[in-house]
Amino acid sequence: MSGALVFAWSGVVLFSLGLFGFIVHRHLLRRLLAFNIMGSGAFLVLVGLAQDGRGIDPVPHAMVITGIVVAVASTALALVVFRRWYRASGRTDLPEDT
Amino acid sequence: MTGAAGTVALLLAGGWPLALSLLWGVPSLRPRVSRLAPWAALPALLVSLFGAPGFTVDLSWLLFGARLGLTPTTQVFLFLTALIWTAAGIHWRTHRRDGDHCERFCVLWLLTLTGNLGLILALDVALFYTSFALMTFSAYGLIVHNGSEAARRAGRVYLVLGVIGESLILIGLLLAARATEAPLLPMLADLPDAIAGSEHRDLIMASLWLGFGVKAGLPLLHFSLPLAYAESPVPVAAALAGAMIKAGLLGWLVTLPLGAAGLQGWGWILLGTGLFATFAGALVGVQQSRPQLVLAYSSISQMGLISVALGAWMFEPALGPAMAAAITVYALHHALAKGALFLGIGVAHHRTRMPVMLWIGLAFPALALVGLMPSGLLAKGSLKNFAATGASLLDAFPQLPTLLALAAVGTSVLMARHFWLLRLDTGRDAAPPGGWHGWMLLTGASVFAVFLLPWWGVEGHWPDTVKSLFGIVWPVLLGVALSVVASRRLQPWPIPPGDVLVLLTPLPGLAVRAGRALGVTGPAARRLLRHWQARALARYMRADHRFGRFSEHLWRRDASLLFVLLLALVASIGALGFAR
Amino acid sequence: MKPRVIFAGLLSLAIAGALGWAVLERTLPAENLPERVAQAMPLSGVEHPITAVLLNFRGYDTLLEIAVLLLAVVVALALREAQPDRPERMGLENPLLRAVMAWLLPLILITTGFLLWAGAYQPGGAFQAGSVLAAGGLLLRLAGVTTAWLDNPAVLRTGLAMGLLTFLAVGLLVMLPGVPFLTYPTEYAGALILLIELTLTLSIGLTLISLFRLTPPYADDPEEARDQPSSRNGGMAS
Amino acid sequence: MDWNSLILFAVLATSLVASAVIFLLAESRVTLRSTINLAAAVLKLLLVLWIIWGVYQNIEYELRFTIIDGVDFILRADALGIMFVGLSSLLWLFTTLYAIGYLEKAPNRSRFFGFFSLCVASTVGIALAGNLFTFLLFYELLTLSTYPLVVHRGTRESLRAGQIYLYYTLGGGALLLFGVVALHVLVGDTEFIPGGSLSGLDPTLYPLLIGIFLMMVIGLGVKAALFPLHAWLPMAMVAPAPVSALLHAVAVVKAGAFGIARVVYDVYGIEFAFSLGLLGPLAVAASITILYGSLRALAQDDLKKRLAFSTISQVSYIILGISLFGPIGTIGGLVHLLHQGLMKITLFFCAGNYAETLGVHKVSELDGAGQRMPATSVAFTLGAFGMIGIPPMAGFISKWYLGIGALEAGMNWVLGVLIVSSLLNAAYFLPILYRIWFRRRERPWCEGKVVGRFETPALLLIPTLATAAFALAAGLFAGMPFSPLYWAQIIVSREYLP
Amino acid sequence: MIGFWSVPLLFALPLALGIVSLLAPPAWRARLGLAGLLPLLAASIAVFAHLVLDGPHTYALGNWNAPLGINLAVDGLAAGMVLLTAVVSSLCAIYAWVYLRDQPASSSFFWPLLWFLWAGMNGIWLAEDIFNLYVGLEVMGLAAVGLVALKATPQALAAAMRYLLAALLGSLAYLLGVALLYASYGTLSMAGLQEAATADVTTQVALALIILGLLLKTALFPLHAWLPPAHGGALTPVSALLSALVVKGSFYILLRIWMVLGTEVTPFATAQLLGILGAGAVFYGGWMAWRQHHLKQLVAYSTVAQIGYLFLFFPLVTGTGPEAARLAWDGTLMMLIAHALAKAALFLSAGNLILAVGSAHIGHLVGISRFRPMSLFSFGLAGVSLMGLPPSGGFTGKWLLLNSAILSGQWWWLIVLFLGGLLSAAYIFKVFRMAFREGPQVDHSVTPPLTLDVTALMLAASAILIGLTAHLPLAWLRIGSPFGAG
Repeated sequence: MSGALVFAWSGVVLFSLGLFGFIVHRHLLRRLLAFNIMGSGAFLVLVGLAQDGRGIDPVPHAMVITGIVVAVASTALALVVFRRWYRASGRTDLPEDT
Repeated sequence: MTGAAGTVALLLAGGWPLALSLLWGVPSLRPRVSRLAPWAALPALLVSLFGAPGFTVDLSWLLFGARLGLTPTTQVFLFLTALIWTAAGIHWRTHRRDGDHCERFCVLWLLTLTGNLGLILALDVALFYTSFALMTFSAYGLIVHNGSEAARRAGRVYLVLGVIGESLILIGLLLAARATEAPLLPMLADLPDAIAGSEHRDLIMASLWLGFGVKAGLPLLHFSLPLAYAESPVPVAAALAGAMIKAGLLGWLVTLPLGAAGLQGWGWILLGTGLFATFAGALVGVQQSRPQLVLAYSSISQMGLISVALGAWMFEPALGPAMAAAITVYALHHALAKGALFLGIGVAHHRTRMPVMLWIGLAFPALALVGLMPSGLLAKGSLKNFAATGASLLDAFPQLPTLLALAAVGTSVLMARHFWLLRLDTGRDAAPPGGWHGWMLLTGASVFAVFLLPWWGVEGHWPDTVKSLFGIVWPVLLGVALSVVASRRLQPWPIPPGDVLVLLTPLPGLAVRAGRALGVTGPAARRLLRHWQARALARYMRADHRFGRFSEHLWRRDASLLFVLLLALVASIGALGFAR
Repeated sequence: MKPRVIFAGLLSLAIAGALGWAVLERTLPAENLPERVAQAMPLSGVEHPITAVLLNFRGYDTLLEIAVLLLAVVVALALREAQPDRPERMGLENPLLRAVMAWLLPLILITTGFLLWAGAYQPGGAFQAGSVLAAGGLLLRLAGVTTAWLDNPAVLRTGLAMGLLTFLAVGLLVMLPGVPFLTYPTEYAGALILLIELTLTLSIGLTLISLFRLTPPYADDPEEARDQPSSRNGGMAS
Repeated sequence: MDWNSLILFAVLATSLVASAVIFLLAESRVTLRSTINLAAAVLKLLLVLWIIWGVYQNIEYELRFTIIDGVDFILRADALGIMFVGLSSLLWLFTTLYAIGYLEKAPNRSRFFGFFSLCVASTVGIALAGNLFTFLLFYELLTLSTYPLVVHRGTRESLRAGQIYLYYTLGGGALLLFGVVALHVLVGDTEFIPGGSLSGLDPTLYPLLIGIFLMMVIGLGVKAALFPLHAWLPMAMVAPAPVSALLHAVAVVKAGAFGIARVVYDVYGIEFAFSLGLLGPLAVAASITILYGSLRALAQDDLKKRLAFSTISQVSYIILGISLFGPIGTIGGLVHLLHQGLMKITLFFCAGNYAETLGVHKVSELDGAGQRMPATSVAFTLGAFGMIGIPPMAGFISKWYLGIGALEAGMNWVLGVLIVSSLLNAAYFLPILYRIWFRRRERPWCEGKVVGRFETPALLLIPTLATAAFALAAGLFAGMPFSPLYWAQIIVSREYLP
Repeated sequence: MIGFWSVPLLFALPLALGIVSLLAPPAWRARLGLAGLLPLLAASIAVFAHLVLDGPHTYALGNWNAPLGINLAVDGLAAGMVLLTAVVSSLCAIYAWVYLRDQPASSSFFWPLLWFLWAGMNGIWLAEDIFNLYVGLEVMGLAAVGLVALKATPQALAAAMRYLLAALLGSLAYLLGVALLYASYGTLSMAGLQEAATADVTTQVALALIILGLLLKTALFPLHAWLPPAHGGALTPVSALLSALVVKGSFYILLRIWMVLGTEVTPFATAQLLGILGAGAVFYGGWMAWRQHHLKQLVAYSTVAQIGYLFLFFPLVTGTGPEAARLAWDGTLMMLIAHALAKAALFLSAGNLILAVGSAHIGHLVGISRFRPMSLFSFGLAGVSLMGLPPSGGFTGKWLLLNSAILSGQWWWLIVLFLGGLLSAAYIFKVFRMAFREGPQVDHSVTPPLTLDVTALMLAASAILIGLTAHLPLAWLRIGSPFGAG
């Protein structure tokens, strides 16, 4: 294990943790947070694996930025929908999930 | 008779009644058609008198390709058929009553006639069979014309036997046709040789013998005859007993390989059944209580005699020419005489101003039948002719002449019984006197028609010795004597018409008897019968319903079986595919 | 509850294991993309490789990414129109915040500008700048400063759309000489990218602000909301 | 694309276009709809006659285009196909006439006639199909277009019948599909060629070929109502009389039988099929069906049900003929395809007439119907006699050829089957005739419909009499050129002497 | 040449239209939408014609070639999907134009969302870069979520939320796979990946993640739970779009990536597993569809089932002979196209029926065949294709798949195709049974505008026609495919 991959490793751990949370939790806000943790994990893997000692690779960085924007947009959209759902139904989780 | 005129004549002979029956379909023409209907057989009569054997008409468009024509034998049959139908038609016209279902009767009459004539004129198998079937099924309508319960029963029996007979004939014809050169266009003339050479010879002969036997009153297949003759209108009975019974005989004549070698076994069978029919017919006939029934059993008995002749022919092919002539002569003689007797019953029912003339007229055909008139003489003479040529037959069966003589005793007794019963019936009907024309025509013909035979080239054998004449006369005398004694001393057994039928269906028969014994009247017994029949039918229907439910459930529920089938198939195919 | 936790744990562990294995077994690529980037840098019009990748080499990705962002606002707009909110009651009556805002706002704007400009040479760029801008906007909102112009739909939407629109327009316009989409002419590349970044910054900022504003206010109690017959769609549901 | 292919297309299009136009017509446009229907039927009949004349002179008619690589859509008029087309278009005309009269003032007529025409179009397509793929195409189309006809009444019972009809036909269709695909994989596009195209295959494939044959015959046997795949047929009797007539006489059951003929003659080749030992079991299956159908018919009191079981029995005559190895048996089977159609449609028309005019559905209620409706009853009698096989009706011709063919093929037991079946046929038809003609009705008739000059509306009577006349003529004039028998002989001469 | 120019228009035009329609007042959005259809259709046709005439080509965006830049690949499959999208979306748009008149004003946001969706889909069809596919997937996914949520009822919101969560999870799994692939091969271009691909663990894990993510987005059984509420609960034209096209987006990516990596990298068992999942989808989806009482839910479950057919592609193409693989390719694409057309038609006609009777309950359709034959007819035509009965695209696809299955000796898929066909018949005819039952004698139903019926009918008819003329589209689709231009 090379030390350069530490980001990648933490990314793996974050992703798995996020996945665990995403499945276990029912509260939509928590699930969104878990999703964001997963996303961070994925981004870390993306960037971390690029550190292969051949110098900085700008492409993963650009990809991560794009990914972050997409994640932000998705999260925002999810929040909007969640709040609307909460307002309409008074629930914080999805009906069939209990 | 050649060319166009001959073609037209032959076509008219069979086609004229058919055309009339089609014209009947036009409502406005119906009265005219029913006026013409009695004369529908006239063209055929003329053809039979003036036509020449050997001339044929090919109708390639009809069925598989039909062929019409005459042979010496069929010419005689055509004559007797046409004559009887004409006479019966005349009789019917003069005795018709208002309120009859005249219209249906008329068209069925014409169709039956078409069939009867067609089967005689046909030279090919298809048209022969077609005509035969047409006759069989149309005649059903004539038999049940009265609409009474008894008539319907008679019709039912007739129809069931008819259908079975048709099927048997079809089997025989199919197998025989297969053996001919051209199985799709077989000619009747080819059949005997083909049958003799076929691997299924015995099967074919059995089917044809039994199949035509239904019409020809073969013992054990005969029971439709008495029922039908007794219940159908008089002219129909005359046609049935005179003409249609001969259609069965004609069927035997044209299909069976009579002259082929190696048919001794069949000869014995025919001889045996013929003799059995002769005596059984006479014995059962004298017990009957209605003239029609007596005549019917007489017919069975007489057909038994013809059957004996056929058997003799088969037994010894050398007898061929003599027997052929004998059978033809006997057929003509018996048909005309029987027709006359039946019409006579119709005439006798009516009041008349000339009872003496009536009785003299009535006596003619009866005397002819027992052999005391020229026609009877010729017929008996021809029949007993085998003594001259058929030595081997007599060697094998020396009692045959005696038995034939005894048969004549039976005939005499039957005739006596007939007159006895007829005497009781005479003038019972209050109806005004009907026409005698038809009856007189047949009566005359029954005596003198045999003289026409040389015209067709059929040479009968006159009894030429005193011994043979005596051989004809003594049974008659004995019969008359027996009758006189019997009428004083004996009570007839109540053998119901359709004797064997009752035995064949013992339960209903027993029920009727038991009912009678307990004083239950006929209708009540019949009701009981019908109840049982209905129960049986209902049970069958219930069983069918259950089975249907079961099977449909099995096959239908989500078509699950289909799927199973499919899966098995697909799996097997897959397995096969992999196996290779 | 229990089985799900076990399932989730097992799944997470499995994924973690598989990922770990994959990371361990990773072989170095034969393709050396950074080198290609470095070689193409002179033609990109900017000097920072990430910006070059983002806005030039892989500008198409960015274009779509902006579309995603805009999409989120569109949905939010649509939902608000279908489920109208009551007038906003947001804003803290906090004088301190207001006072600090007066100081902070210029700083935020300057930071925004710097991030935008820096993007060409060092880490930074439109999204970063836009985020900071949005943060400023949010603070203003929290301070209760009314931003009436943001409620004007036409203005708001134009602002939202401007970035993407400019991006698209530039991408299409450069095609005129007969080159593919988004092929900046080398000499104008820097300027065009800056133009795009500028508009993008504004749009991103606005987008984030509007997304914040378009969620139903916290005070909207679900019970009340369901009682009030505001939702026209409610009647349609069957 | 020359005239000869266009005319094939036109034959198909006459009913397709009619169907499309009728679908679009409003319910109330009765006259226009009837006119279109009849015009299309007449036009189609004329075109078919034209083609028949052409086929007689050995002119090639073919329409072909590619669907996917290696699979063509082929329409081709050969002697066998055009015979079936001729039957369908002739009976379409009569059935249309009949249906117009039958459904007078009934609801949903646009739908009915639309699907009716579609059904005929698919039948024609089946007949003209030049390869298995095209056949399959129209075969399934037939299933779809007949379903709405079966459930036309919309009652619970008819819907159930429709459902069962679907279970069977779709299942069968899927089996057929598998067989066709498997064959396609083995030998490529399987065009219908006289004498078949499979005999040259490697003997190791024979077990596979047998399996495929089995699948296809089961698939086709569903429509041909081969025992034990027949259960849908009696149930489908809930449909209106013209539908039953069409289903039974022309479209559905015949499509199955025709398909089996195609598979045996033009895909496998009769000699090859014989050498694979496939024909014997087929004959046995057909015989079982013949007897089973007759036995079941015996117990039915519902007139149409009795006729339905009779159909099950009679259609297997065709299959029996096909499975007899030898030209004469083949003629018997093929000619029965036409004959049974003519006779059975007559019987169903009559049943419809009784039901419509007198409200009589059961055999036991038919007493004396002959007096009230003589013309219909005459037609019924002719049809029934034909079914029994009494000469000179058409049925006799078939039976005669089947019998001789069976003997020729060395299957003498078939003769027994034929005879027993005839007896059974007589046993369930003659009592009906007896009731119609020789019994009297005690109560007055409760007449269902206002009738005109005749015993029943002219539109119901004329087609009935016409088909009855055809059934009679087909037997009586079997020896004439262009009679069914003549045409079957042409087919066989081309099939056996390629 | 026009085709070449048209390529960027395929995504630029809908994006621009989306923005413009966002800016336009609600009343104008529909009109603008209709006006925009024409150039977009023209561009799609131009691209397709260009492909047919000149063969496959790549389009280097920004003139930067892969792996540095992003390439767009125009081959038969991509162009075909573009055209299919254009046709289906146009008809759905025309339908929506009429349909949305009676909906609340907020539903005019349908238009910008539609354009974004269209742009996202076209982006996916054309993409040759796996990261670009991720972004495209997000555009399409979020637009789709927005469309589902458009109704703003609690049910719709819940469905949208569920859909969104599934989509996000799927995207992340996909992204992680992309990250691993990039780390191993240093390129994002599919062509580059195909050259370099080796069967090592990293690649396999990456592929597994990508497959998992895409399965979730494609709603393959047993990951399908989000689909029925989302598709069944949305506005009718939205349901049609989602079922016809959107689920195909992720399947398309899977197909592409499988052709790039799958056949070499994955073990035989994976392909079989995908096939088995597909079979499960066919059975489960069909069964559930048959049990539904809500018309649109029935159609939605039918989508679950039909997706299963598409997944038979993988076992049939992996480790089989070239001929079987080619047949499987043709068959799957035929299925895909036929399903797109037929399902859109089915949803639209179901919408018409619901409009007519005013209820989505199947039991309320009693007797409708008498009064609304047109709507029912479209439903039936589309159903024919779904059941795989001839003559229809569904049948042709089934035929090809059957051929392929037999040729490759994998006869067990026959059973899937067989039972699947019967199950679809069961649920289609369930509707028909109701419709044919005799109901009220008086017409109480509403007459839907003619446009609605006509668009549904056009889609259904094209689903039928495509089956009859299948060799042309298939030949075109094969241009530039791994199986050679046949």
